Amino acid sequence: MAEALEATTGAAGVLLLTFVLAWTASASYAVATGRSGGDAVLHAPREMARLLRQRRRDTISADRLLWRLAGWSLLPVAVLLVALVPLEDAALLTGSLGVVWANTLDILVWAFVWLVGWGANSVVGLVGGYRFLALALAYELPLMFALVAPALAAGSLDLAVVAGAQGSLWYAAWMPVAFVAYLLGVLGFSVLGPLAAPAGRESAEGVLAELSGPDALVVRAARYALLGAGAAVAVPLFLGGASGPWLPGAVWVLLKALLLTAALAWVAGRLPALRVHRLVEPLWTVLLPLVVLQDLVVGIVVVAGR
Amino acid sequence: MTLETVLLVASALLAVGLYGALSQQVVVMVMMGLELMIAGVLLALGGFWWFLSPDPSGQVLLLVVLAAMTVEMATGFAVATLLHRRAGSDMTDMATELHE
Amino acid sequence: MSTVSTVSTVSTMGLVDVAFWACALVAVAMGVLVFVVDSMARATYALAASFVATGGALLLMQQSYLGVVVVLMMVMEMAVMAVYMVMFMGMNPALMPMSMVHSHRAAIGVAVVTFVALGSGAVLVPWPERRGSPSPDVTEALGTAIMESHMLVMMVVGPVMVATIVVGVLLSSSRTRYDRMGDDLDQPALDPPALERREERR
Amino acid sequence: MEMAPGGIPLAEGDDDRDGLEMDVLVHPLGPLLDHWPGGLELHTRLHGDVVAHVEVQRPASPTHVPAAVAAWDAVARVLSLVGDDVWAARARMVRDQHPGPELDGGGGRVRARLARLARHHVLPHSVTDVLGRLLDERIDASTHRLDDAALASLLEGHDLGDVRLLVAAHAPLLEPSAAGAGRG
Repeated sequence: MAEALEATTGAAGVLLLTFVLAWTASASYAVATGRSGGDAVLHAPREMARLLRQRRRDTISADRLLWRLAGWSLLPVAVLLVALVPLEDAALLTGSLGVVWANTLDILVWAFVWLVGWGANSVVGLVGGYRFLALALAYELPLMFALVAPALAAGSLDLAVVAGAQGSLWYAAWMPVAFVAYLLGVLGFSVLGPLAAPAGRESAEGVLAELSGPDALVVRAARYALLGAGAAVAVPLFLGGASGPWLPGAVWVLLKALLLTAALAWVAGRLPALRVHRLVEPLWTVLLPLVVLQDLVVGIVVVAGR
Repeated sequence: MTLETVLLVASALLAVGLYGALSQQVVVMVMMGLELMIAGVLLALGGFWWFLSPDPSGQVLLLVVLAAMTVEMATGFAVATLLHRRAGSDMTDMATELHE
Repeated sequence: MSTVSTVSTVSTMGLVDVAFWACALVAVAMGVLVFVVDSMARATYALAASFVATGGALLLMQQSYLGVVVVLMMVMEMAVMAVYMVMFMGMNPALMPMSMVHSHRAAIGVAVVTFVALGSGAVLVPWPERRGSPSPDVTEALGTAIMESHMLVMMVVGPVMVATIVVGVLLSSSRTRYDRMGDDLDQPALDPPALERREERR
Repeated sequence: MEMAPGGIPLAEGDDDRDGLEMDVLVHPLGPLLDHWPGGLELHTRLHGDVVAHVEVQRPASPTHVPAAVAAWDAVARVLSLVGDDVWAARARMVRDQHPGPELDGGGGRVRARLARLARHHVLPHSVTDVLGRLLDERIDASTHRLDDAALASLLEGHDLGDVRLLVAAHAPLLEPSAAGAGRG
């Protein structure tokens, strides 16, 4: 009975945290795109009120089942990602394979974003879907190899162990390439900032183009939630997890997650969206080899340190 | 969950995949049939491993099956693209005609 | 998710059974749906769901790493597969339902015979008792096996994968880097190759 | 067999660079679209996301906007399209001050930003090129008009996103002149 209660409060906490992270990301993004502070904070609730009242608009011969299913599945992916993050020493979803699960969840985003584009049976949606997959192939491999680095250094795929293995020197400090590649991947699977081409304004918002009402709300919210969730997972991976002076560990995790979310969203909001073919080549030919090199360096350090 | 039930499910997957691989005309659908068959094989091997001899070597075999699956898919897609460019066709029947 | 795999198998046998049958049902039902639904997008994603359920069944047999990797790889692959479906299917079956099968009955016959043969084999063969027990950390044991006793396997798989990438690109691409950057590879790359500019260069 | 379920023709194949089926799509752009010259309509045939064929339809009545204002408006639209909202707002501010060819500080900074975006290939070279000429008034928007054929040949072969950027950048040259107003 006590177990069930604990699980329920844990789940409620994860939901709340996802919500707060998404709101932080959206507000910070809005500030970066030139809104004033108060306006930016109120932007999310205002959009929520507007979209909830909006009438649902359908396209001709849309694959409604897959379209809706995919749109509404993005937010749960973000929630599950947040649930993987160990707050003190254990996460809501513990397990020895946290890193691999995080990777699997971000792969699920592939399927859902493509379906959001495809399902609407509209040209811009389809073009957005194509763009997303081309971009996803390019950002995913650096992201995967970036995930290898902290796991290799800690000798474990368990996020709690990875967080605990970082002493005073956080992995972000001595694995900068992996950290950057990871954050770029986060922007990729939240389709924001420089990697926003699949939902780019120049293609009438691509995969988002035909969404309306509550469907549009959940997908738009999910983009910010995914950014926040990705940043939260970076805390145990690269930012020392619960380590920090004075405050309790859980507070440090939350604080780091919120700060990283705000910073990442701000940078993303400041940068223009890059055209896909401008991104794909450097991601494959520059970033991927660099990240593999980073893994090699980490491997050598681990072997030498034994 | 016993070895028998796992194998039963695995053979069901294999049979469905076999039906698809034999009956479909479009190359990509044939490959989906093959994929289902490999999923059946994977499940059966997993069952054997867990219920007969759970030592690491069995897992290595599963990993190899998984790798074979990716090789099959990648090469299959490449051949399908090549066929399509050469003949403008994606049907297995037409590929045979090309051969004749 | 991964908590399931750490549940002790003795105390909650019932729960694992239920989970297994749920996975099995989803895996087979979605597998059948692949060849039933009209829409190619639905077919690919039914296959993805079937694979996720297969991965779930593997998780229940404590093969957490392989289970997760099956889910990861297959969802990725199906997302890409959907694009191939769009590229290759002559018309859009999502909007214009039609049947694209040949020797339908024979295929069903072969499938049923296979299922009966394999299924009866699975039930009737007197399987031996289990030898040994799984190591406490299956993932670590697998990693050690790959990197120590079975290193040769990985050393073969690696080059095969690289060869696959090269073969795949060579077979499927019609444009080469000479098309993009001129005969001496010294011109700015044309991406996307504007139609007329390409013709001019030829 | 009627190949247009729901009134939308099915995608088909064409003799294009990738030779693939089902990627030829018919897609109208305009007449009312965000960051788009009002009334301009393009009927496009796409190969995947590459615009292969364009038919142009223009608004009948010209609007009379000073050349410099039109040029700065084009800059703001292009920046908005690539999601560079802060600088788009700055470009609109410059536009609202009714600028001349001699620039104050704000205009200079936006131009520096444009140059930086061009250097990093965020914007296609041709877009920044034409924007630069418009701002310098090296092209006279009243005489250098793009007719339908010129606009179509400018756009064909480009990616859908680049087409939006090109149209936004060339918008000041697309205004129907008084003489051509009757053509439709």
